[in-house]
Amino acid sequence: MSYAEYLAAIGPEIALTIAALLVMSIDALWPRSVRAIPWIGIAGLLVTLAMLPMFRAERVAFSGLLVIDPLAVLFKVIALISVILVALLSISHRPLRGFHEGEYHTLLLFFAVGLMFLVGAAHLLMIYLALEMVSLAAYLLTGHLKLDPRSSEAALKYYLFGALCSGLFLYGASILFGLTGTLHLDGIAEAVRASGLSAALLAALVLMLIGLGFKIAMVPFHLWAPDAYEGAPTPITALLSVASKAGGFAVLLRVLAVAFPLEALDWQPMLWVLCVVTMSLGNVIAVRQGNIKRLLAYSSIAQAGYVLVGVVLMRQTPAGLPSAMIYLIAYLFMNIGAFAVVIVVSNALGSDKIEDYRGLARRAPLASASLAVFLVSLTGIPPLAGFIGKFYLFAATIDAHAYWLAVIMGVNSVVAAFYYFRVVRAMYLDAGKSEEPIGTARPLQVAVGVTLLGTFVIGVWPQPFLLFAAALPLGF
Amino acid sequence: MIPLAPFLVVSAALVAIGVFGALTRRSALGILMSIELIINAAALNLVAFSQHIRTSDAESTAGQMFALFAMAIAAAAAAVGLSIVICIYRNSKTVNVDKIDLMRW
Amino acid sequence: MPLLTITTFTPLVGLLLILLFVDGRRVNTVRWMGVIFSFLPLLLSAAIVAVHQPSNPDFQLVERLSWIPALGIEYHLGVDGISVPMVVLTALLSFVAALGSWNITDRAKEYWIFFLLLQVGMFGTFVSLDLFLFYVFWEIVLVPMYFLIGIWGGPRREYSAIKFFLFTLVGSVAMLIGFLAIYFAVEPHTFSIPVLLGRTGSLPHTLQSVVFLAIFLGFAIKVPVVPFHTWLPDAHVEAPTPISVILAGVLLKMGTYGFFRIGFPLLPEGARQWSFAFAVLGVIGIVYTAYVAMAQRDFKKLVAYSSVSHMGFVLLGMAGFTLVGFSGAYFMTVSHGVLSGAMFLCVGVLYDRTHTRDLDAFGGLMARMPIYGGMLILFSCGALGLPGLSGFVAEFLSLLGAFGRHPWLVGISVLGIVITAAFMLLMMRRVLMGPLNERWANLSDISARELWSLIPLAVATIALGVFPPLLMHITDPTLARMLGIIGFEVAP
Amino acid sequence: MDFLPALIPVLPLLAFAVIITNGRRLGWSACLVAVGASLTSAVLAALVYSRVLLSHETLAWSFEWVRWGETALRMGVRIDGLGALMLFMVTVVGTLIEIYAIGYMAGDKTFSRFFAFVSLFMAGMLGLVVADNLLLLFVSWEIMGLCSYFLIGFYFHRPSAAAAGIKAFITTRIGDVGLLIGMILLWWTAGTLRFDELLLAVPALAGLGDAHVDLMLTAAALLIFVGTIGKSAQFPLHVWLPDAMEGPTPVSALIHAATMVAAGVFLVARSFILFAQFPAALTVVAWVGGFTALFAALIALTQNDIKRVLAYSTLSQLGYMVMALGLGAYAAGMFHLITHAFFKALLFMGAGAVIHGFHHVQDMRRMGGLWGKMPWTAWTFLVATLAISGIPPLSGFWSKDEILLGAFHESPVLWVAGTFTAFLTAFYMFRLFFMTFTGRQRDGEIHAHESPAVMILPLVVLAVGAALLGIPGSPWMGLWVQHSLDVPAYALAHHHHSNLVMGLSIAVAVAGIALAWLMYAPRPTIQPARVARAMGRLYTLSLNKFHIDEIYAALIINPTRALARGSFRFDLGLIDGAVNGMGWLQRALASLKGLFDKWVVDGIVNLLATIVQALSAVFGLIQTGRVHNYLLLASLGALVIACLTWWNMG
Repeated sequence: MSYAEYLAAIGPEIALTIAALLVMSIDALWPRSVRAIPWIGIAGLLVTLAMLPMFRAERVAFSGLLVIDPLAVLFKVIALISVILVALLSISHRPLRGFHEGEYHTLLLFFAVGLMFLVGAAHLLMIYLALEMVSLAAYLLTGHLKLDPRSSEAALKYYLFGALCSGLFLYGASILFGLTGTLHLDGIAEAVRASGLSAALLAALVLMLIGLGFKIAMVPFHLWAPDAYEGAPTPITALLSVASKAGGFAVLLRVLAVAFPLEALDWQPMLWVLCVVTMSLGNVIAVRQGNIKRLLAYSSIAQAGYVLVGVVLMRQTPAGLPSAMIYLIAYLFMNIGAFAVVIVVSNALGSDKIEDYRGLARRAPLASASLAVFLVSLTGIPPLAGFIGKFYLFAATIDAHAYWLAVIMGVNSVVAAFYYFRVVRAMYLDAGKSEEPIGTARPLQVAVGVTLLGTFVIGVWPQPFLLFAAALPLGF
Repeated sequence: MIPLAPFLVVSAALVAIGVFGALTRRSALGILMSIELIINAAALNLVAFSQHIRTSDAESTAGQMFALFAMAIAAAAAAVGLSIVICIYRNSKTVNVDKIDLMRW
Repeated sequence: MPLLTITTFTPLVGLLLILLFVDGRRVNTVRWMGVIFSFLPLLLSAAIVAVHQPSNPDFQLVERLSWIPALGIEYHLGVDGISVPMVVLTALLSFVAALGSWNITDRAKEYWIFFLLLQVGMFGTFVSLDLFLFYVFWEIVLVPMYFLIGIWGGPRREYSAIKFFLFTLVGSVAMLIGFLAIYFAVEPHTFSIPVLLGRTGSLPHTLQSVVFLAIFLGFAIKVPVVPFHTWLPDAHVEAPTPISVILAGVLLKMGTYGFFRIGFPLLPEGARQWSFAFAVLGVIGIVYTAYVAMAQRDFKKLVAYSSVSHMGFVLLGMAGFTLVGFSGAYFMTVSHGVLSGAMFLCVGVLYDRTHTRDLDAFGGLMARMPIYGGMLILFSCGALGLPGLSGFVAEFLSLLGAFGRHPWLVGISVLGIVITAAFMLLMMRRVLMGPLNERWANLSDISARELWSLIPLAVATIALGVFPPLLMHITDPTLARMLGIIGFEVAP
Repeated sequence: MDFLPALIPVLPLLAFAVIITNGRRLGWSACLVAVGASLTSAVLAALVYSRVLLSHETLAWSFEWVRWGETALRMGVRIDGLGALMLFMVTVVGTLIEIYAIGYMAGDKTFSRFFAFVSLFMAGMLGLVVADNLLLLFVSWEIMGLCSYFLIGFYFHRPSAAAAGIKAFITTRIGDVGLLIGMILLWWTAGTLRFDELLLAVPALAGLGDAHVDLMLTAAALLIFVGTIGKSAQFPLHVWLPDAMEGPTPVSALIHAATMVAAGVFLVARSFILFAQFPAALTVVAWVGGFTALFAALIALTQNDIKRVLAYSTLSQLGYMVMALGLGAYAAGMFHLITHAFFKALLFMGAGAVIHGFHHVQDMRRMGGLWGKMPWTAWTFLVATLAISGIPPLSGFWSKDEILLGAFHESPVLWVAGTFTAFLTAFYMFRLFFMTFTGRQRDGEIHAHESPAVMILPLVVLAVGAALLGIPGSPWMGLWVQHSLDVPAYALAHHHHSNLVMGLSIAVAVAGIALAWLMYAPRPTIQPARVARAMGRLYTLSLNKFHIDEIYAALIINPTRALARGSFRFDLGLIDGAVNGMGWLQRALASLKGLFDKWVVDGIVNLLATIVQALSAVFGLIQTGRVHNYLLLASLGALVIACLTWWNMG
């Protein structure tokens, strides 16, 4: 593998690593220039994002360890955009200001690098490696606010749960290696097709599913999410709910679509059950949440359930995979936007209780309007991004004649409307205690602006995004 | 050459102990140790398989390589885990996992 | 000249202007812009009527632009016999409601933004010819309505706002599933209604009846049909007057328009199989809600229940599968829009002066407010189906059309007419007749502004009542063609 | 010039529009507009019916109202013999009553509104008469119903008037709804609603001999008759007419004596082709008419309010007309309708003059000896009373005799009932006459005075009419009126004259008058009080109108209100739900640690919301905050998944 090929394969990753190291060294050498660090990080991310189109050519790198294909590129784009937005959010998040920002942004960049490797990994070792890299960075970021007991408690729970799951994932991978004799996903697929169904194979799949289920916070491996999301600093909550979840989905898709062919082991009924349970449990529990971050945590669990619908129907309808992709893209903008406004409010009021959101419409018209737009889009009302995602998912279910799934999804979206509108009601319909307006920091305005723009554009003109998502050949 | 079965049995036992330990130990450090056990069990498994099963020559050493990586990552994970436990101790003066339930419902 | 796009999006232009350039505190400018941008669509709808030739039944003023080729979705607008009157009704009632919301001053800017957004959704629904576009506009109406009821409503406004929202959401989810089922059932997958018109008739009957059921749920909640009607009284009682005029006058019509545009033409066999259930629900709607209306203490709830009862006639008329029946059902849609809109305005006029809606609190107002009394009597007579006004023509034609297929149900539904007459007269007596309640000794009669918002509606009711071909010559060619597709019952 | 008849109803309509829009400006002169309009239409009508009656031709003019594909609805006017006669009666009586009303209503501050509604009523009635199809007839029918509602409830500040108005409108509405269904049934079976087309279609359909079609047509006929029962206040829907006396007297004279109540009879006459084909329908009509006549006469015996007596007498006379039609004596029925309109209008206006002079007291027991004080009223009243009692040569005798003749040949039972009713009619009319005009004035301090000339003039004209109108229909002029009705071939041939019937009816009338003289003359030989005690229960029964109102209240009105309240509670309870309704569910679920928040819980609709809340609370509990539970649940979950998939795979 000549250096040219290295560069061709992981050019963007390398650039981002350099940026990360740069940020780390600046923080170490010029402590005074701490204000500039975040912007350098963002610049690095933007450069990497810009490089991505040049590195789109399909190829297998490092003898099968990494693969560059439309799925990987799409997820890299999602990962980078979400990390950029999170970095923007972190700049003006008050508790984070002046609290080891250097380490924070370095970890963030390494998190992004790990994610880029994760989505491209086609080899069990690479998957485990990238999974760990991402998780470790995430644990540290969640516990970043050392002095706040909630943040460290969140980190602990997240760590313990995550470590156990990745341990089991490793054990599953080892069994799989034992069964198939290879670590390459496609190699595994042939071996599995040849050997057919066996208890060990099922055990391996379930164990690996634990690891991946943890990543995308799928029920029953979601228990860490509400506490972690509530405890972690809000930008990191956004990061966990979007970026790491997207990474988890990328790996899940690759493992299920490549390594476990349906004819050998029909994982669809199992995933069907998990998807329905995730969706329903997430929505139902969210109904009575008093804290907006916990509410958004459960809502993001439910959204994972919706994306799973696309994954479940992946094999039965050509619309399956693209619908999952478009939903993830829409979800990215809606969710991070919502968290951005949560930061604006917590910066001003210092609380995440929904009661404190009362009368927000009069105090911060722009912020509350955009939160309302994000929540309405999460409910799936046109002409916003959420609707396009949900519509395409419904199309997939109907095309795959999974009518029951459509009905369940319908009921779920109605229950979801119930709690999304409790927040909207608090903001618009209830009277607030005080009237003095709330300002928003410049980077936050940018973040909210970008996400708002994303939500409207995908909603009104989804064509480019659909083409982008539909470019994924099923078999990849 | 020791046949494959004993290795698998030992590895399965180790995993069982690890999971049991994780579920019952009250102290966070105890859980950390049991998770280490699970990872090592998996590494053992990998090494055993890499020795006994027929693999293409390209991947003959894949198992050992994976085991090595697993150990490295286990170390990293342990470091991160310990730092988080220290934070918890500094904030809430306890590592007893059942007492750390500030956030619930 | 894309007339339809301009009509649909004029309110959006107004909305953006208000949003960006007008400061919330200058209530007067906001109000004036709101009224002006509600008046423009009225002129445009007049232009549409002028351009539209009633004789040729197929779609006119068609605008077609590919929007999401990946899913075969187009931005496809067009009008025909049954959408032109709806556009005119929407424009008229929006303008009247705009006049009616003149004295809403707190958070006026937000009010007008939501009000104009509502209009965009309503116009869009009546002119779109693509199922996806129809669904998008259908849902756009939901959110502004939630805020309009929620923020400016009565005491229990939050509850009725979220109830309205969830009810309609359940309906629209079912409808979405129905649309997608149609989309995938037809071979070259398409959402465009003109293409589907010819083709879906031949789909297997079982599929048609199941899909019709899903779509029926969506529209039935909006119409509303009896078991799904409980959101209406709450929404009406709590909504501010101009909004309940729009709610009763236009939003209910979106449900019935859905049946005319999508329900019956696209799924003829499905509709035929469910026709008896349809008629039974209609009759229950007429008789049951008439009885409930009779027991009402609250003036607005009485009018709300009476409008559910009138919508029962639409169902009955359509279930007859005759041209007379369809023509009568459509006539009722328009006539009810005018009448219920006017009735709610009357309730509003009284509420603005007395701040109570309890019928027993009034009495002998005829002496103090003769002009208002006259107007209320005129509209109540229209509502109870007095010949010479539009209500009678609609009821008579609907019953006539439905008689062929469901004679006994028509017989029972007639009981509803008697009960409607009873509670309307009791209402009139409680409000206008009897000794003058001294609390209202110094009530002022109806103001010029309120009167001028009622007069167009009065003229419309009388004109439609005396000379129904005014509306029928527009709708009947289209209904005849639609029934040609469905294969209609032998009309006498 | 054949669209002339169409103008007749339009003129009063225009008058209505003019008066209602600028009532204040017109003030008193509103009556001139109204009377002017009705006079011009009377003249127009005269032109029309003179041409029709003399040259036996039928004027018709129609335009296309609504068209669907090939079926079209044509609207227009058609004047035949029947129409001409009705036109004559309505215009003459209507105009006279309007003139009378100028005097009667003078000084009332809502003067213009009264004339507005009277003009609208005239438009409705004339529209009914000239209509060439059932639909236009139904439209005018309902407009008249509305005017009767407004005019009965004219003194709206009186709660009793408002209640009477509603009672009238709803009872007639029940009838109208029957007519509506009849029309629809007719449209679906005969395919048309136009009278000329019905004349051809119905016999053809009846000729087919198809049992189903016959059943349908008989049902249509009976349903149309239900409309007549409602409007012409036949039993059982007669309850509203006596209460309609709450309205001002000119209203009672015009609407509840002469024209509107006769509209029901006119409707049966107009669609007589339908009834004649089916004897079953005819017998029903006859018996309902006969029974109402007798029933109303019995009640009239004991009433003490002067207008109530006249109201029941109208009921009875209408019963006569309906019976006549039912017996096939089509011409006799219509002739009686015309004559009755004249003398009943006169009776009401006479009573009005009495009430007007007696300062709005209507109780006969306080009157007496008004002959001296109100000579003109008394004389005209006497002529009308003689006419209604059937004393020759006045008009009442000839028309009633024709009916009894028909009854004599068709069904003896009805003939006996008819004759007995004639006796009762004579008795209670003269009881009224003697109590009001002869003897001493029982209530001393009210000093009555004669009515102004503008009220007396109409009385005199009508008195002349009541006296002489009988002649054209009598054998002396060869039954000119009956023949001019171009009696349709299918109606029964005119019976040859029978002296027995005529003699008996005169004898009965004289006996009635004698009995009344004995009981109520200035020096009564038979004390009415003793007779009342002797009759005992019968007397009290008749006095409170056989308790029909109470029966209806118990059987129909209260249950409807209860049903309304019940369905509202049902609507709230089951579908929408009041809080208490959900009490037991709340207690059951409340045990799960404080589940419900401030949402109003109601009904099935919100039961779902409650369940979601409950589930949310339950599942929320699994988030205990302790890592151990999480890890435990996670591994249990993994185990469950593995087993399930294995079981599913296996």
